[in-house]
Amino acid sequence: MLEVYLPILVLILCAIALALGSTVFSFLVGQKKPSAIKLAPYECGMPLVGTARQRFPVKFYIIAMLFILFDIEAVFLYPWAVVFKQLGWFGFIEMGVFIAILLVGYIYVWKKGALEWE
Amino acid sequence: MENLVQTAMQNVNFAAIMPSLVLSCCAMALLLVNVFLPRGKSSLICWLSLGALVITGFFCLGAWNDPRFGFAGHVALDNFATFFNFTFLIAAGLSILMSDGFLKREEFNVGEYYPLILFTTAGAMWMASGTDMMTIFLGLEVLSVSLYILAGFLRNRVDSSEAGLKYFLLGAFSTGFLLYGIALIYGVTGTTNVADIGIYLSANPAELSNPLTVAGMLLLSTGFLFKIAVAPFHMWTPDVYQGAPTPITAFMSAGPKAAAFAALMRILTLGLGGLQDEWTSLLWILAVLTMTIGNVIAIYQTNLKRMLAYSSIAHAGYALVGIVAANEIGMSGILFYMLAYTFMNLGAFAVLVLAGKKGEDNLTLEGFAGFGYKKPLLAVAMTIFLFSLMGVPPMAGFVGKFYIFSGAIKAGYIWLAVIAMLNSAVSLYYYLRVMVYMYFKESGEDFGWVTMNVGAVVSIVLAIIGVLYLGILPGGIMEMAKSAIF
Amino acid sequence: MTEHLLSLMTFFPILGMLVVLALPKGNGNLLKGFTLLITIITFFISLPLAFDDVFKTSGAMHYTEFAQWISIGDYFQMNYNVGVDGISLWLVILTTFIMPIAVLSTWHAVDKNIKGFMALTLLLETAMLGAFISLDLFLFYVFWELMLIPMYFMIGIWGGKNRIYAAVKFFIFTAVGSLLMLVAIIYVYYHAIQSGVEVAGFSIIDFYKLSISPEAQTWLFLAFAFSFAIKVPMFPVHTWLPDAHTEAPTAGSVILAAIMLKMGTYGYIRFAIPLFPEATQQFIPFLSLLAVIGIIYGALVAMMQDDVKKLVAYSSVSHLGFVMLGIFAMNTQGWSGGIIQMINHGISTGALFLIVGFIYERRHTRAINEFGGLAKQMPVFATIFMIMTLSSVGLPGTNGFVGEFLILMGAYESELRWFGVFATTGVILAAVYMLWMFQRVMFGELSNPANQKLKDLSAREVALMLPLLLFVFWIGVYPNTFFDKMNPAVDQLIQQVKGKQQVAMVENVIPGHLELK
Amino acid sequence: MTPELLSLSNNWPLFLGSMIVKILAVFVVVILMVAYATWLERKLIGHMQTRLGPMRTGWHGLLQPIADGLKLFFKEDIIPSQASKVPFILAPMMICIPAFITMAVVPFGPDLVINNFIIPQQITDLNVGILYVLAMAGLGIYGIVLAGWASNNKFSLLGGIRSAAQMISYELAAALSIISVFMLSETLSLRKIVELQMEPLWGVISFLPNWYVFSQPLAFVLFTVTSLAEINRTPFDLPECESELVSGFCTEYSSMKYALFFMAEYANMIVISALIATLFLGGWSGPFPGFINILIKIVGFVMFFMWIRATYPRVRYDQLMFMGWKVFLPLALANIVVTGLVVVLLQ
Amino acid sequence: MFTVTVHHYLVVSAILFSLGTIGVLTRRNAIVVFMCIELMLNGVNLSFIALSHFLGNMDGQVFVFFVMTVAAAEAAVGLALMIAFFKHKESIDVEDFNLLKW
Repeated sequence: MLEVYLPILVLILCAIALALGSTVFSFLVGQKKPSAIKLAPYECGMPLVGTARQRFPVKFYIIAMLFILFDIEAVFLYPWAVVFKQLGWFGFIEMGVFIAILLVGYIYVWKKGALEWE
Repeated sequence: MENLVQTAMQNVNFAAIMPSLVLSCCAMALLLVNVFLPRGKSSLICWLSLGALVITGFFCLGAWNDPRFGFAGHVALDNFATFFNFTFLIAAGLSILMSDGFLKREEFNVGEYYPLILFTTAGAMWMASGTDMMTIFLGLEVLSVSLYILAGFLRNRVDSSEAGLKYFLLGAFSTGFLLYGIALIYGVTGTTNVADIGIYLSANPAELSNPLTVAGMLLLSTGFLFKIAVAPFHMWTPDVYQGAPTPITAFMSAGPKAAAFAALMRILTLGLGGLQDEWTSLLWILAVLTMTIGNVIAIYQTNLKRMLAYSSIAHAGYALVGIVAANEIGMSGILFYMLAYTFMNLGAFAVLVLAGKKGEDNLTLEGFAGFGYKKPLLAVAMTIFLFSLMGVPPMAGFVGKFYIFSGAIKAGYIWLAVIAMLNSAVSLYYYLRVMVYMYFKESGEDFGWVTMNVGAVVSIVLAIIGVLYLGILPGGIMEMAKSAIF
Repeated sequence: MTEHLLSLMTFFPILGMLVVLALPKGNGNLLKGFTLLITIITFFISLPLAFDDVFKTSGAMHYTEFAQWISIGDYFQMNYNVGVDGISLWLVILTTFIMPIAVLSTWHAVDKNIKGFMALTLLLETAMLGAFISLDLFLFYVFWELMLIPMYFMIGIWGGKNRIYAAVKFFIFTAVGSLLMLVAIIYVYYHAIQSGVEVAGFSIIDFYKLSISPEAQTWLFLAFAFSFAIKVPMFPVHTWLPDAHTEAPTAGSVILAAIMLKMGTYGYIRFAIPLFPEATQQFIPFLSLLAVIGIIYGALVAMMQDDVKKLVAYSSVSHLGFVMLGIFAMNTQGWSGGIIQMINHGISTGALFLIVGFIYERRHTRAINEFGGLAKQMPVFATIFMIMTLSSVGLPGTNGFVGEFLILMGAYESELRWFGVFATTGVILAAVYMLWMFQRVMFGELSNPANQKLKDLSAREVALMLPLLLFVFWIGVYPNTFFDKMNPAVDQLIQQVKGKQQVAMVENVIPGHLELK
Repeated sequence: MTPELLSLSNNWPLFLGSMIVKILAVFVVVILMVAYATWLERKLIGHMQTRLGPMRTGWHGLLQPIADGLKLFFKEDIIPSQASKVPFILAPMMICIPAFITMAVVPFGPDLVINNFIIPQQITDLNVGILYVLAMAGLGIYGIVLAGWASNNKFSLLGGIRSAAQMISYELAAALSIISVFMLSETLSLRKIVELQMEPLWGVISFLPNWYVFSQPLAFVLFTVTSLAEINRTPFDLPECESELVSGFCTEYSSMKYALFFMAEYANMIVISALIATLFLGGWSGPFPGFINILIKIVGFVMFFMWIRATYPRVRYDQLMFMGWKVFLPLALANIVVTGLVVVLLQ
Repeated sequence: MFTVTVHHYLVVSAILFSLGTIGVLTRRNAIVVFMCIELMLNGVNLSFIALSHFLGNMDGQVFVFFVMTVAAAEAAVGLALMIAFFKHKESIDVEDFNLLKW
């Protein structure tokens, strides 16, 4: 049962080996002449203005929330899609209701302007 | 697969979920109406949501004495559920009535507020009518999530935000326990259907001694006891009640509490009846603990909202006595008590709503001094509600206590009843103190800011009618409560 | 008419209350007058009871009314079940008789928030009448608790400077007792249901038939006795009384002393003793001891008081001690004496509180040393005060004598002989403190200039005292008017109690009670 | 005797052996394709813009990728002083690894039969294959956000967050758009989906394969475009747009770490191409033997993507979000409903 | 050869649940607390799925679906509340829940 995941495990190990290996190797062979200017964050050569650790627009947060919610709904659609043909009308109507409810939320979000990016 | 569809289709019975279905549809519709309305027109939503409650009420009425079952034993709209549904509807209705003026005063008249209350009510209905752990769990979550938002609704006020966050963290925490309990019981019995759990456990009594079953029962109860605010899971109650918007506090103290009671009663009696000895002895202790803590700490409160919060903890303790009695009288007593409590507590909070100022809707006792002379009518109303909370005849509270405690006494829990009585004696002190401030103390303060708005006044009047009716002629409702026991 | 007499009498005041609430709040005299009218009408409604001779012949309940109130299948059933017999008869009359006087006394005493006061008074009257006539324990409990609410506000709003403390103390003391009683009531009911006795709701007439196991009786009796003892008040739990009495407005103290205290003693006669005879027997020595302690302690403390009102208050503790002693004598003399003494106390102490009220209205002080030699200034007042003092002391020819004499007789005949002996000293002490107080207030130099220009009693005040005087002498001279109607009921109850006690003696095995968890 | 599916239980040495072989093959092929995709892109766009692109290293610059690789290896590995070290180093790997392991569920050829054991030409055949793909796609986002945050640079932070927002928005649309495919295939296993596409179209038209691009054209378009956005390719490459954000979340990166980002981007491009081919164009099925078919399809799509890059300007961020949420999402939902309706009606 | 039984899953889920509980009770940052709660929920999910597979009926897995959905909804609401709180207090340390005390 679980053995089908064994190859993936191995593959992951390979990928890690590749990523890690190349990083470490470049770190070893690459030259090192650090200087304060070189290590400063790059702002198009201008002197630094403030810090980057600051609050970013709440917009992104809202997008993230919407993603979580809608993605969860998508999760419901997958198993349904697989058995859809057997369910027939019944399944279709059930999912119709589901999507309708989803639409209520969608319209609400839309009208609230959560999807606007001035 | 085909026959699966067949059974599924046979099991669909929309009559069984009609009330909550109608309510949630109305709520969604209102949500949309709200976004299409121009800003500040939210009062319309308020009245519309009241209409939605009325419509739902009619559907509930149709279900009385006409039990419907459906969805493969996931839902049972029996009298038990219907009785509780009415309790929720009343709670929601009263709090919505007092909300309009409140939100206007707080200058935070946002329309989502009302649909959220409707969603909460729908969730409560699912809890009351759910006969499968899934339905009950979903109901609980619909209720909780909406309440988290409502508790923190006044987001421009720090106490409200803090209350919301606190309620959320602890609520989610307790949900974890609830789920783990369900999982364990599911593991033992192989089903999440309450009735089937009961059948399985009675079929193989060996499982009753299985530690997993007992652990599951404990964790499961924890989840609900948290919502009921039973000590030692009551820590959130005072803070959240104080911080939340007053109408929401009022609703919280009645609706969700009743819902949790409904679910707990169903699960314990139908599902885990085999473990009765265990849970009665557990709840015996918790009931005593709860009412004692609630009453004793309430004595030291100077903030009225907070005092009522602790008093609601104590009342949860009284109601638990009914479950401990585990007989018909006790159980139906809880139904009656919850209804009575809804009236008296929401009434009291409605008075607080009117008496509050913008931004500081939680009064202190001193702030209440002389209220009886400046606002006699409100004060009289408050007095009635307080006497009812004390359990003085001829008010609803007295009959409710009598009902529940007689159940306990009939089951032989004399000492529990005595302790409960002594507790209500303790409670006399802090209720009386409110009246002391209202009537026996003078103050220069003329409560000029108190403006009678229609909604709140109506809710107060309704509450008074309810309290007196349930107190003087409780026969009819008691009959209903009796016939509502499964 | 007559079959609904009791209901009419009981609920007439509350109807009046609704009207009062409708009246304009400004017009004080209108409010007072109307309330007075209501109470007087109530009194006249209750009069037919007094003149009905049926009480002479049978000790059963009369004027009974029965209506189903709450009935929840096999859960429980409460009925509106009322009636009077010779015992409650006179207490009812006393109530309806005292109320108008109390209202009359408020004419100058109460000046703020008159409307509220009047409404509460009427509510209170309904509650007290209801408690006296109800034969259904649940109904009784409802009225019993309902009494607290108006009295709480009376003390708290119109009381003296220490009123808040007094009011809360009064309420909590009484409520604590009654809550325990409620548990006992419910227990008795379910015991009745399970022992298969046919009961009409919480009807005590049916509960009399019950047979309850001794150990259960012990607890139940304690619950009842405790609750009533607080109300009486008996010795250890009397502390609320002086506060309440001293702080309450005159009318409040009058009602409290004259009627509400009788609830306790009445409760013993009607409920505690007949329901649990065996337990009573086992507690008589203890309770009689408390009664005697109450008598002497009350007297001694009264002697120490320098506040007239406090003195009267403590005298009630002493007097009620007598009543309790009479009741625990468990014989006809004791009981009749006890009941008549309740009425006496109602009249004389009520009157004394009124008198205190009079001088307080004039001088706004109650300190004994403030007065002296008032007799010269206000002779009428002096006369009435004298008579009331003597009646309270129990001088032969006044009502007090009859009651105390019968009580002591009953005590001597019962096994409480020695308690009787000690109680007798209480009579002497009573004479001492009352007369001493009277002498200090009335005789001697009219030294205090403030007393120089005191007015004598007005016509209203005299009119208010006359009926009381009438009864003082009526009971003192020809008490049979009362005994004739009282005795049948008393005899019947006593017989029943004794009978049950005998039964309990012979067959000491009794059907089991509810098992405790 | 009928051949049975090779599994760990019935012949573990062969299973393990074949597994190692398949993994190494796929891995090497992908790395090579990544390397030469860079070369291909430069040549292709070069010629589209009438330039030649790299010509010096080897014939037509065929050795250019290797030269680039070596150069990047020997570049100085700068870790900015303000950066939070560990996340800064982890981020590129976290982007790179998912990109490579997604290939695991893509079938690249017909089953082989070796002494009565069926060996599918696919690293592993999950019954929830597509969910695995989506999960891996989701993991990549963490790396980007982490990179943007760790390098402690305003541009990087903004770039990281932007790309995260963009990717989740389009991941949603992509996930919804392919559901209609599974409504037809009734399975989530990519292997079965390919087999289903080898039948005649709709069971009747014999000269055409039953590729889902025919029955689900809308889904095909939606998925192609959304996945284009999901892998941050032009015209949706705002996160690393040089002009506004000085190449966004990888501003502060240098040497091999920088290279890892690009490997990830190209690997993603290849994976997406492979997925589109598998879901809509019959996967490995086709006229040629073995894995030639799918290779052709993949390369075709890769070149298509490059063509788009050469042709289209970059969209504005608000347009981007608008398309994601207000165009693709509703279209996908509508597509599901319509598909469902049609399927039910045809039954 | 080593085979995984339902008990292993249950033990793991119990460990996850306990870790979550401990985290909730010990950590101070509201977001970390919430993540611990999510950990608890996932522990429960694990045991649900294991039991469902072991008992051979789907109820458990269906339940997990609902739990995930609910968890998502809670996450959305909870984080919103945290932001609202942060606006006032510039911190989401549970030590700063100090306004409402008795």
